Amino acid sequence: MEHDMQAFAAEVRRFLDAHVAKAPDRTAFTWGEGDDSMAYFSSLPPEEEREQVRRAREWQRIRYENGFGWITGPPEYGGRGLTPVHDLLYDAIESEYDVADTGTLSVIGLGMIGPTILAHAPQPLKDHWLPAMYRGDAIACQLFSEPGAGSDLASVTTRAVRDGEDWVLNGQKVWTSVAQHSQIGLALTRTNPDAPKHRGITAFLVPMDTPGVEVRPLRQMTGGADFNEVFLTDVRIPDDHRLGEVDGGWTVALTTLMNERATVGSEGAGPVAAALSPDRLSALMRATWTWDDRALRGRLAELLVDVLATEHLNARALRKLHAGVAPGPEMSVSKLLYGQNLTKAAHFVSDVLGPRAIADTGQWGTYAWTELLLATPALRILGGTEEIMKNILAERVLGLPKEPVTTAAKEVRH
Amino acid sequence: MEHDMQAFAAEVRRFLDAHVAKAPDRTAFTWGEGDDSMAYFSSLPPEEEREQVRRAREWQRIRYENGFGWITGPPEYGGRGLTPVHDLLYDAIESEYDVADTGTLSVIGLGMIGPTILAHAPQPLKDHWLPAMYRGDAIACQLFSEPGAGSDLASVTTRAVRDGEDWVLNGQKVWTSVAQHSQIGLALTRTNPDAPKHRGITAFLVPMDTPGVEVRPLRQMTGGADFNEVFLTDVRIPDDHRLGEVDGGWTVALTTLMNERATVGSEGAGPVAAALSPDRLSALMRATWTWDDRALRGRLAELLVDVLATEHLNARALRKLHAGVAPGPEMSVSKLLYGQNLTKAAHFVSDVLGPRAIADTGQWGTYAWTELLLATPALRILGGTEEIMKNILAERVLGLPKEPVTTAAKEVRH
Amino acid sequence: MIADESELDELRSAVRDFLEAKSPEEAVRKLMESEPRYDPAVWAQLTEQLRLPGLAIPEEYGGDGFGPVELGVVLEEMGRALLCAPFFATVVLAAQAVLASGDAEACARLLPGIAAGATTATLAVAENSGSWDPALISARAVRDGEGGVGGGGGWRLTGRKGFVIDGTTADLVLVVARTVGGPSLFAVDGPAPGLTAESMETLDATRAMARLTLDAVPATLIGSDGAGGRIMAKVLDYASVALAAEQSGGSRRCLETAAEYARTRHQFGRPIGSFQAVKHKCADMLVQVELAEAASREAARLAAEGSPDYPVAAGVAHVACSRAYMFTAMENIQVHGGIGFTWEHPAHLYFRRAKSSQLLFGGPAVYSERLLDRLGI
Amino acid sequence: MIADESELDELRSAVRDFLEAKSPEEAVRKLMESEPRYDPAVWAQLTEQLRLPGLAIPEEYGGDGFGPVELGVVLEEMGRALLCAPFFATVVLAAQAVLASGDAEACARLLPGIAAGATTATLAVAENSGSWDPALISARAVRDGEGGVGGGGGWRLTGRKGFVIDGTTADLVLVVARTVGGPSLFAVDGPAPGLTAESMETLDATRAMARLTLDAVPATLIGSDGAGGRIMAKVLDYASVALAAEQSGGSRRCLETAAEYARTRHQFGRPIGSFQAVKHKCADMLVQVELAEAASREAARLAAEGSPDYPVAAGVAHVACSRAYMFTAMENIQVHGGIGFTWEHPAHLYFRRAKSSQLLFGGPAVYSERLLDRLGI
Repeated sequence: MEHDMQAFAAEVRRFLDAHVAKAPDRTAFTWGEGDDSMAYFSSLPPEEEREQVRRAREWQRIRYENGFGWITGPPEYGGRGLTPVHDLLYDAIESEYDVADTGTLSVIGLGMIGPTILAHAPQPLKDHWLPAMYRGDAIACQLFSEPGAGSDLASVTTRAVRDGEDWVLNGQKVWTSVAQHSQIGLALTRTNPDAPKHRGITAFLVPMDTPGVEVRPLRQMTGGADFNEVFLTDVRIPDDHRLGEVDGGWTVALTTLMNERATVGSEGAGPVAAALSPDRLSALMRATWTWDDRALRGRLAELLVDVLATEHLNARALRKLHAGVAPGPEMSVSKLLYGQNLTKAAHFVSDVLGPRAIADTGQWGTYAWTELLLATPALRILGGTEEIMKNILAERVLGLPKEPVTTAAKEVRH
Repeated sequence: MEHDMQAFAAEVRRFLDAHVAKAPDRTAFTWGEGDDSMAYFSSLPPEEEREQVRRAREWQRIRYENGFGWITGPPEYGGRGLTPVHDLLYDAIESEYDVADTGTLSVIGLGMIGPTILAHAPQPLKDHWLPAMYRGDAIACQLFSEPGAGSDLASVTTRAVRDGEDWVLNGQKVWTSVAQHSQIGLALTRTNPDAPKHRGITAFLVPMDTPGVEVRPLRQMTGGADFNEVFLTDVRIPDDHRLGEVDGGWTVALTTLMNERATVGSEGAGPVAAALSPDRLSALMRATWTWDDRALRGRLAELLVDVLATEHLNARALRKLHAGVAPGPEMSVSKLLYGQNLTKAAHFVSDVLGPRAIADTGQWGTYAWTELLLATPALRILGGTEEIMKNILAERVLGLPKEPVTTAAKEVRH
Repeated sequence: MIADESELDELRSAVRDFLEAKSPEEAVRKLMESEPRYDPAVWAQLTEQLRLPGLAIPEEYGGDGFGPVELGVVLEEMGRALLCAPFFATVVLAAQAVLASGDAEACARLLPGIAAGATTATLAVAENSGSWDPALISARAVRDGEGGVGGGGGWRLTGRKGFVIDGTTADLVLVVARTVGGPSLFAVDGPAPGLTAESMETLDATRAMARLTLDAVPATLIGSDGAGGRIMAKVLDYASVALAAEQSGGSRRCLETAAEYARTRHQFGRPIGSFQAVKHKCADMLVQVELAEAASREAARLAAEGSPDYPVAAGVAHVACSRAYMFTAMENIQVHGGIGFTWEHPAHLYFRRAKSSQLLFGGPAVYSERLLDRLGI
Repeated sequence: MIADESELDELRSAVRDFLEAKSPEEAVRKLMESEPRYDPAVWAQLTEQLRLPGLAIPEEYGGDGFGPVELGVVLEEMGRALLCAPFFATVVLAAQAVLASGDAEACARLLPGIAAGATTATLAVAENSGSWDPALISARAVRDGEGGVGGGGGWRLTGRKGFVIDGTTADLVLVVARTVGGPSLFAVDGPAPGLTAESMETLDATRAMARLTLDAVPATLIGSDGAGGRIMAKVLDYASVALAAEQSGGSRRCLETAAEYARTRHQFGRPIGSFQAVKHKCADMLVQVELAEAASREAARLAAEGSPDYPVAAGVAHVACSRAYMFTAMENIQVHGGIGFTWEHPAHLYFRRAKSSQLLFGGPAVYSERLLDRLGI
């Protein structure tokens, strides 16, 4: 097994070496030089965002043509037929290279919607959409959350009503990332309001250009708009766009949710890696004349222990991947720590900056940190709140019992 | 109202001035002089403990003879017939004086068991025990907790079986403080194992010299034994020692529990007040040559903010008492903070001490702190765990809903 | 004179009613993006209807002669409502600096206008780093006529100031600048020649800040030459207590908002407040808020009584309220989940205010040592 | 040479089986109150059956030539079991000090006895304050014959040492004392004339500590004169990693104990682990334990590989494991409630060990700066 993985890793490296350069060291920098942006959310101007999506599609096509477009997918749809461990290993190796950011395509569409289509869609939808998605032509989004259904997704109230061979959808979805770039969306709808709540849901694949689909940007507290609300008004979807059984959509949703996953070493990447770099943080302390403040130094040490120990956790998970072993709880722990470490870093830095964090003096690398600070609350909520993640860790890893089903809740569950 | 309270306060001060001296400033000290004990639990040698109980009884008798033995009690049992606010105000004023520590009598017996006897006992028991208790002659303990019934008291399994005019008790009680000094104990027993758990409990007043009552000291992690286990083996109690109805003991227990209360300003008193004194803590830092360590100084400041802000909370509650207003959530908050502040202080000090906290070098005022450190886990558990206290704060003060009754739990509740 | 509890309750409810009518969320959001960053009509009503600018100014200078306790009640309410107004800068920073100078002539000249709501004012202390350390003040004051500039008995100020609250709109700017005698306090007219003020971009748009450039600006000395350090220390204690009241009001609002949401938002067939994770989070918030409120109100009382414990209490209130506000503002968002970090939800306005208040006078990196200093440790 | 995962698993399970049989809780409690604080029979078996004393000693000195990774596995298990034995003092502190000296002659003379389990040893560094700062060492070494004491080519040591682990029972005591060349390492026989050792009362009775008084004790120089500071730094990094493994094992045991209790203890008709307050507490413990274990194992691996990242990783492991162990030991008691703070329950033994390990090499007051120093910050 370990031998197979080594061969696969070597093949990945050959492919990457042939097409792209190694990534520059993102933590290396010179104080005062270059862009001092610390944005967690991108919020690019529209034309730059379109260009970014174009480059993402292009790189995905190159992956696809070289057999890395869908590592775990079946060969009949252009997949490679390998294991999730291969997939994670590919990601880990690719993160060492300077490739286009394909998050727009991959996080939701290729990672979660693709496997759901494969498992539950009628054959014609699979034949059409799966190669299109993994070749980089089509982008997919997830029309799950609603204002009244956040952590508790099974409470969706968007209605779908049968009308001949079609269904008519009405409702509002929220927190839909990449909707503005998507060709298709996977929607959970309520088809039987009288059934227990998990049993009255049906899933549909919604072409985003269907009349009645309206995507509106949703502005978050940073000021940018990285998510959308999607309003569905008399949206007519043919029954052959249904995934799974009528009223059987919860099973479909579980497939999607089970494909949500952290990638190993996510802290190392992204524009905020600098926020956790010892060099960057100590340079900031020198620039603000707080370098010899032992109280701040003590807090810096505490923060760096979290950051470096998390890196060690990721390094060990990666070593397991190379040996062909699926990581254990390290990845869930790492995901939880990612948000916590960035939050601690943002508040530590604001204490280092003092007033310079509350009004822009123009000094390089100071007020720019507020972009990160304002993003930190989202890190504890997006992709599963801290509370939900702790439930999962305690229940799945430690085997602690679930909360008992309450009499009120029981009535509406299966 | 405020005027009445001022008159009462003046009367209290006249009484105290006539009998005892003002308390010395417990935070004043000279480094290296006197006893450096930091014990939260007393763990006195038996003869000293007996002497302490004797002095407590004596002071209670003086209070009683001067009309302060039972401030909220009815006059026919020697009470004063005033409000709980008067009672709290008395305590607060008395804490400024150097009086015998009457905790052995008052915390459980006078504070909780007395009001329960008053509310639920047959007349002859009231006539006999209430004056005896408030005069300082009789000490009472609470036979509630069991190994299997801690936070969830309604799960008691100590059996009481009817036998003619008597009941025969068998079972084990635990965490019984002052049992070794008590003349009576209030026991919760299971009399109907088939009823829902809150409805099969009966309460009895158990003379502690009844054959079959065995008190065994329970050693806690500090090494001392400040609690007891009480084993009940074929203990025969006449039915006229029953409180409340047969199977109606839960109501009796609620009376007892509702009389549990924090006293205002509890942090200011006791042998551990020094642990939270700015002077004492800064002297320790000087003695360990850590006085100029800004990292430790920063943590000292954080700790002192908690300590001093808690004092302000207590001062405001006390001012309300003087105005005849019952304090709001301040007292529950203060109780929670008491344990948290001492815990923080113990760990802060151990960081100041470093290795001196793990082995006794003989240096005054250093290793002695481990006595406090080892007591801190108990502070988060005794008298209601931190978790239970937070439930109470959130539900009673903020009006958050209780956890829904689960189907499993519902079966055994009323 | 300290108002009794029922008078304080009346004051609180009058101010709350006023702010609910005049500073609802929509008004705050509108002003956040306007210049000036406040509504002069509301400022006028605040004076006419409630006499708030003069509340804590001595009667001899045209005020109503109340003190920090009553002012604290007003600031708690303003903090709750995130009122956009030059109140803190004018009434707390500027008026207190003038009073702290002990300069009766300056008091008589400057305070009546403030008390009457006719003058808005501010205090310019910090420079590049935002520090309130007197040693770091480099703006210079020279006597008129010295160094060949101007003539007469006045002074000329030259230098830069930053983080000046409401600095682009104030009618009167009090400036700490260095003379040969050391840091000293000066009064400058808002539109004085040589003074330019530009807005700074701020984390918290409800509190406007400016960068001032002074180029031989004519100024009047307030108090004695070289007394600036002592005045700054007094103003800092007073302003810490006043800010603590604002923070305490804001943090209680965050707690109330979170608890209300926890009581009413249902997920998984239950109100989310019935889940212990949410319930205990709210209990933790309550503990922080109760501590903060006690620390803030007690510090105000000790200030009013002229107690020797007041400087320590001011430090305690500053730390306890900074911490409580930041904590409750963060956890309020967390209790709300996704909706809590949208632009449309008010939670982020409190988050921004909490962080900016925490750091306004230097933040944790300096306030711990300042407290220990007051404790003599 | 680093053993592969399956070999490490085998080693772990052999050590765990051995300790479950030989160091159950009853045995630990009995030894805690005995002198010596360990069972020589178990020590002999540990050598004969598992060859543990020689595990990480080079083959040329009679050991099996494994390194910190394998030693870490053993120490994790010893930490779990709270084994009372002179293993840490002998194999980690003393043997590593000798190896770090680079003195081949001393290695050849002293290590085979340790590897064979025949010699127990310890290292005496700290004095009154417990500090490992070389500048604070005041014990003196003079050449035999110097100052009129004795004769020949040896040395005489005079001074006091404290916090010496297993100091009353060690056959061999390595002592850092000051010569004119600076702190230097010396070997002293346990029963040497002029050496007295008395037990110190300790918070954690499973780790015996002694106070040593040296009065012109004959000693042999190990390594070069004045090399003590460098040796101490190397030993401290190594010992931090070794201690981290013990702490990581202990903290995982606390987590497992708490989770087991949370699964099985019922209150209010439910397992207490179904309450979110308990559930999230256990999740928080899990996060800390996973971080600690990763930090400890990764540091051992980097040490074995001779990586330049090893000193930083040693510091990270020391802090992460100290924190995780203290946290899990506290929260384990809290999850257990009342029973958790009785003498009879083992939870307090872990609490005591956690605190004593956290402070053994100085504690938070020094380890943060030590880590930043290793990071070059």
